[in-house]
Amino acid sequence: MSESVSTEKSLLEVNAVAKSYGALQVLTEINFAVPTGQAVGIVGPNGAGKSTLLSVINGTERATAGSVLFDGCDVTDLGPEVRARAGMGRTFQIPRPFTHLTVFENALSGASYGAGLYGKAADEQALHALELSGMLDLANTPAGKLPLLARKRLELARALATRPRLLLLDEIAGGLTEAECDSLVETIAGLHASGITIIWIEHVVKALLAVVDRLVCLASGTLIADGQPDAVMSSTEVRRVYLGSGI
Amino acid sequence: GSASSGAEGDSVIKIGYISPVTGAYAGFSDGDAYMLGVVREQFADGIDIDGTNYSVEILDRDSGSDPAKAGELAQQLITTDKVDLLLATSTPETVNPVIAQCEANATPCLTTLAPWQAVVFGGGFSADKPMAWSHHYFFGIEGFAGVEPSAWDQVETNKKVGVLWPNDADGGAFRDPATGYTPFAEEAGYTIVDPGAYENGNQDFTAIISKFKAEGVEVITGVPTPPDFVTFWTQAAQQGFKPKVATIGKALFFPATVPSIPNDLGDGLAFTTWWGPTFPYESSFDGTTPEQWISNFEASPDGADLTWNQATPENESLFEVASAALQASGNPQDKAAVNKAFDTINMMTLAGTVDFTTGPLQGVATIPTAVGQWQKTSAGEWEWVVIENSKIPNLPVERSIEPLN
Amino acid sequence: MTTLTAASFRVDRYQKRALMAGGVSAAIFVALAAAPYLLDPAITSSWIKLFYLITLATMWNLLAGYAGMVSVGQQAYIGLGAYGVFVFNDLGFDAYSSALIASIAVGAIALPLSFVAFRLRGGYFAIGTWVIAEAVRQIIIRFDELGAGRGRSISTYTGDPVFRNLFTYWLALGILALALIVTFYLLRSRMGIALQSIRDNEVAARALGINVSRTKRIVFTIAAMGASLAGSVICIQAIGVASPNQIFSVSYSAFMIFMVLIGGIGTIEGPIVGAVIYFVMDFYFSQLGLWYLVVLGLLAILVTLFLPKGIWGAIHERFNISLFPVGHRIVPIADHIPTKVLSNADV
Amino acid sequence: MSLLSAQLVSAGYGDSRAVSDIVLTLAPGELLALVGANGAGKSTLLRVLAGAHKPTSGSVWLKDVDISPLTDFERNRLGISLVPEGRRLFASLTVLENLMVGAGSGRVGEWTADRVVDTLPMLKPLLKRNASRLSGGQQQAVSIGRALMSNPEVLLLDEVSLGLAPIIIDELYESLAVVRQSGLGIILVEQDLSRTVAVADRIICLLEGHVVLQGAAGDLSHEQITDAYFGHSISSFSNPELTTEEGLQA
Amino acid sequence: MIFLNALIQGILLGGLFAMAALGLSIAFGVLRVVNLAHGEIMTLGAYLAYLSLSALGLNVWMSLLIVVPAMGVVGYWVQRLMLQRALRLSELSPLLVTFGLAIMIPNALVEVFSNNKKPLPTGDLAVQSITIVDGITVGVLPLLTLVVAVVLIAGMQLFLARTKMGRYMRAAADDSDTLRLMGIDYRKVYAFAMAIAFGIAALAGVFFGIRQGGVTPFDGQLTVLFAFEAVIIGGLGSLWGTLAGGIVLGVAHSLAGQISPDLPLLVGNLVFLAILVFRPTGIVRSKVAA
Ligand SMILES: Nc1ncnc2c1ncn2[C@@H]1O[C@H](COP(=O)(O)OP(=O)(O)OP(=O)(O)O)[C@@H](O)[C@H]1O
Ligand SMILES: Nc1ncnc2c1ncn2[C@@H]1O[C@H](COP(=O)(O)OP(=O)(O)OP(=O)(O)O)[C@@H](O)[C@H]1O
Ligand SMILES: [Mg+2]
Ligand SMILES: [Mg+2]
Repeated sequence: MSESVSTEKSLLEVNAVAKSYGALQVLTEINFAVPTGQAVGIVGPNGAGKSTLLSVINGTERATAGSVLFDGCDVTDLGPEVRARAGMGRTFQIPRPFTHLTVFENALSGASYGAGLYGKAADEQALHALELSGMLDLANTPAGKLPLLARKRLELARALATRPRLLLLDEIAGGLTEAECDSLVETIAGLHASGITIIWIEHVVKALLAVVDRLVCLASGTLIADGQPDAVMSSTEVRRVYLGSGI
Repeated sequence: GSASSGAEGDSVIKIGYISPVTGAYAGFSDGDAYMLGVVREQFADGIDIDGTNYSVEILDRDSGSDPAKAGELAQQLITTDKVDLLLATSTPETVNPVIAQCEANATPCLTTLAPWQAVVFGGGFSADKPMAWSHHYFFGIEGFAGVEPSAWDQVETNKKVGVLWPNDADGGAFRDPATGYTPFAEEAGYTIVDPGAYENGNQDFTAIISKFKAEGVEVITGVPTPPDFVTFWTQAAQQGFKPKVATIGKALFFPATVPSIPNDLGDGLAFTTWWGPTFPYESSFDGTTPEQWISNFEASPDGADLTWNQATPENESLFEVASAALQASGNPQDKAAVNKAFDTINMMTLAGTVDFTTGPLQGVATIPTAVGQWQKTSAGEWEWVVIENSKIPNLPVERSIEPLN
Repeated sequence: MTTLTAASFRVDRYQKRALMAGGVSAAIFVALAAAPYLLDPAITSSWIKLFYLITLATMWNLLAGYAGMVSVGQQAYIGLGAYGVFVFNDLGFDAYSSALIASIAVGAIALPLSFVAFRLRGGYFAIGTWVIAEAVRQIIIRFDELGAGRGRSISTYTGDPVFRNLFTYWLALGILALALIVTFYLLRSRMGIALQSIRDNEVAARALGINVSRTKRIVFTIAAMGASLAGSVICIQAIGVASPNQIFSVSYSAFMIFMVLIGGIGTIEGPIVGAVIYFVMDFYFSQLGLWYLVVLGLLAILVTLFLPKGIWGAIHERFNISLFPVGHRIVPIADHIPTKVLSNADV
Repeated sequence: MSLLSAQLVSAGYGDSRAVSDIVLTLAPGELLALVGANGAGKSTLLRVLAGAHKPTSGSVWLKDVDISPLTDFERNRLGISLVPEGRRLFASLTVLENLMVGAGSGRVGEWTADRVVDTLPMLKPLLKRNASRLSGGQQQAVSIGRALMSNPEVLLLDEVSLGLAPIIIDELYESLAVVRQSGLGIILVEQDLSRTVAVADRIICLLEGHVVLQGAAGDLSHEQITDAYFGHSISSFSNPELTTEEGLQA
Repeated sequence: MIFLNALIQGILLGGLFAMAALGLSIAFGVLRVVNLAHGEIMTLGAYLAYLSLSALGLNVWMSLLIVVPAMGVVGYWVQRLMLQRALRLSELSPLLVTFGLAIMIPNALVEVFSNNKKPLPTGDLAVQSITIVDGITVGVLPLLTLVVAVVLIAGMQLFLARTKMGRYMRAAADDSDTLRLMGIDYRKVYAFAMAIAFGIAALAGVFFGIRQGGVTPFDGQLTVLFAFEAVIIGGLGSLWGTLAGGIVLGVAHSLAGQISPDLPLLVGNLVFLAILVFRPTGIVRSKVAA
């Protein structure tokens, strides 16, 4: 599978990206490219810089050095809203719902702006996103009343509503029961099959492995492994810093 | 509203009275409860005009020291309550908006207790464009500038005068090169040192003090607000600035300011005054003299916790003048006639003579002023004495001014 | 549990109710516009204050309740609107057109000021806007033509008091109508969703493609223009500004906060209710002097603590009515889907 | 003697019920796992036990004392500590300060900041860092450490491994096993069934706020539990009295 | 020399601003309550001092022993009875509650004490000064104000950073519900913090009153904006920042006055805005809070 993918052009290119907060270096010289249509999983110890990398990709955080190319364009200096409209959808590890809006309106926000739709088309896109993430039954609930996991699902719904070409997921499977996790995996696999490029950070490795074509391991701000999921999983370094003996 | 005015409307005169009972300028009106009691008693039997007895209804309103509210109230009194005459008092903030509404709604209006320049020029009027429906009496800049230099003359100085003129209605009027204070002072041989307009609420007068020191200023005058003056005067003492004479308007109108200045620094401050116990005035209502007024006031329950001030009798005089004009009009419900009647007023009141026949401008009358000086008695009481009377010759002068030490 | 599909639902925007609200409002406005002919103009002219109070409350609510910008500096634009009347009046426009032109000028001033204000968030923003208002006042009083610290009056205005009051009345009413229409339309448009998203979480809003600063800037400018128009009305009604301190007074902001919170923040109806309450209280009780103010303060505290959603919020919660619906509701199309599937279906 | 018990506890939000008539007991040193689908009421139940959410009926007992009238902070001082869903760190405090605040109950015991850092070594380089500047997993670790700092007798852990790297989860469970030996009772909400079955003494399964299945971990099969998640086999466990009796004897 | 003098007077003025801002900084920076009634609390403190002067015959300094604790108690109960509830409702609620207080207090004061200034005499202290060199004299009272402000700020900073109670206060502002789960009744913590804020505000009010020779009911409205500016220039949550902010503001006023007397307030405001444009988090990055 990866052979067929590698011939395609890269949708996302991260070149020599570094990020630091004051003296604290969080990312050092990250280089990686994601071809269109690929599903990449990111694993790594806590605090490795995974979420930060996602933020740098979608523009929520500015890189201190390096550049980010999306669909061949340099987006390093563009804000997250521009990147969202260009086709990057993102979920936040710690959910950030619009608490006074209903679940539907949360999704509508993404559909109207990220996907740039108006009127009926926006409504339909938002409903579609709710269906995909299994939230239709909560559509009229104010997001502030949702419990934690429903908020995480709402993150997914909103990101999907922007009709992304590149979907950036940050720990969306944690806390799900097995059955729920299976259906989530099915959903993501479906999105992947429909051609959406996916970058997925997840500690529930099992879920990740069911979808991704490629696995990346980040530790202390650098890529320590990148490649076929099986290969990465069996790398001793990855086992040592991340997986432990358990799996 | 409309039903009641129809029934007995003919024999009732409605007078609106707007003053700042609350808010920043409430001090001007704190004796009004007593004053209105006295006035209502005077009007209890109504007034006879051309053989008809009219009962008098006084609608007193509180502007809250807020110009917007004052304007609103004036409009309400005119359009809803349909008053025959509006009175307003105390600072341009209350007076000007009331005049504006009266002018716009063609209703006669009588006002006092605001420098007349601030009222006339500040309200957009002039000699060419006089007030059509309003009459105002009070002293203006000449009330200060006409008497202060003769008080300064009583002390040997280098004739350099530092001024505290803030950027507000009063300060602006004082600073005006043509109609302001400077021409008077210069005529009397004094040089004005104006550091420039400062903002009310200024916390640091260092620059102004340095300028006064650098210029060798020996006389201070101005119209600062009470807190600003205390700040200035305290800082001046801290920074070693000691003028020989200080005549301060506005801030010292109120009897509470001087005793509050730290370390008895208020001792010897002088100020322009228009009323006090020894002033040779009497009420046209019943002949009450200032001295009687004060003792009545202090004995009444309404004046119990208060110290008398110069504003209350001034406010009272509005009703004396109004009553005289209504009588002179022949028909108190004919607004034009009432308005015209004011032009003929020349009378003695509790607050002195009001003379609209010889004012500086149409509709403006000035009242004379004197200069008083604060002193702390050996008993530790604060009191003030008259030290200059050139404009009110009948006023007894207690002594000449004592320089600040 | 049957799986739900998007196709079985449609989005209800309460079109019928919105249309009805529009119709009824239009009728009310026509009635109000005709009122001076039917009633004593003296009575109707006292409503001018009510109109500008509703305008102010509505605009502040748009700013704070929907866009999350809690400003205590709207008096900057009230004052500029009032002074704008002088400027354009002096240039030869009549007072009423000056009000409209001034609002455009104020919009042009508010836009660059937003760049300063938007550096700040939350409590910082509130204080920052207050300081901006102070600075604006301090700059205005440096102009002698504008009366410096003294204030000034309108040089040319309609001489006849009846007509002047009528024109001012219609101007105030027109501005009120405009403010309500703009707010209602804005909130029903897609920008309404954007605004509320920004209010609830800016970072997430940006990640969803919303141009946060542009959206906020638009609302900030509209609110400034609304305040400016209200300020012009205040100035025209008083035939001038008696004191710059008053027209730039922070108490305007205080009363806007009071009206909006008493009525119910984040609803269109709330500020109207709040403004009416404040107007009535002011009309009947302001002559009670200080006790009235003490009670006003107490009322503000009590309503905040015991009726936190305001009066309209409480009515809405209890009777579930909303006169100006701006929300979305998902309703099943096919009748075989049990309505119980959708919780809170009738929010 | 049971360490903690709940008697017919019901609770909800507004008009809606989240948990109904829950009966449960926790013995000293026991690890009780609470499982159920999203929205089953697990978090609500833990919050009721900790006193952070007011039940509509029922009572909660610590040893022989009815602690129902006590508030959350009073219960914490008696030794009940909750690691809340969603971490809830004090954002403007450093990691070390967060831990120190965790000791606010004033209970002394073996848990000190040093011991917590030994147990969760990833915290070591972070002690001086502001909690707002932590990654998700780091926050979770601090949240656990903070709860331990109060030297609890009952530890309530809500989705404790959420966001933690596998290696950390392993270490965490190892240390939980150690803590239990001192008689600490733990109620754990955990979605990873195989891990739950491996570590728990007993499992309680919630469905829409009701207990639908409970028993010793070893006695319950994977299928039984997953079925119970969705209510397929409610019938066989529908007698709460019976299961409660079993529970009490266990 | 004139410049140097202006600078020194500005720094002294800054001490006064900082003292006025300290209570606000605690309420605003630590507890996240935008206390619109801060100025009125100061005024109330000054009136209490006046009362102890006139009723008990104390001198101003002794009166502080009554005023500060008494206002502390007021703060404690205002927090427990009103702000506590408001804080749980929404971000705006405390703002409105304090706004209500800001309206009620001065008007009630007028009813009780009238508009007349009530004196707070300190003998000749208010006018004593030290001449450092010719042209530079330093008022004793401003100097004392600055010193007291610095001591208070240092003390509060240490208290917040080093003591258990200080930590709880900061934690309560972040997440009061969770603090309860740590066995701490945040309501008491919060109320205690507000008690400190009120006590210090009252102290500042007395100093302001002394400086102006007394107190009138609406004095607080003038000072509250300076206090807010000092807090924000300094940076939220940093008390040293508040001192720095006060001094920056004081120096801005003083130097602007050298150019023209109508500039101080305007320049102060512009400096405030400029600092926020270039450094929106304030000039001092807080060590205590983020
Ligand atoms: N605003 C910030 N200031 C300073 N340091 C930060 C900030 N945000 C994150 N960090 C630090 O950056 C590092 C990387 O954080 P990041 O959130 O990217 O980790 P992560 O790989 O997503 O971890 P996890 O799996 O726990 O979510 C962590 O050490 C964290 O403490
Ligand atoms: N703050 C709230 N307001 C209203 N309803 C709520 C709130 N929190 C939870 N609920 C509802 O209470 C029920 C139980 O929620 P709870 O969080 O206890 O479930 P849970 O089992 O912990 O689920 P999860 O696995 O999602 O954490 C759910 O139906 C949820 O929708
Ligand atoms: Mg992360
Ligand atoms: Mg939960």
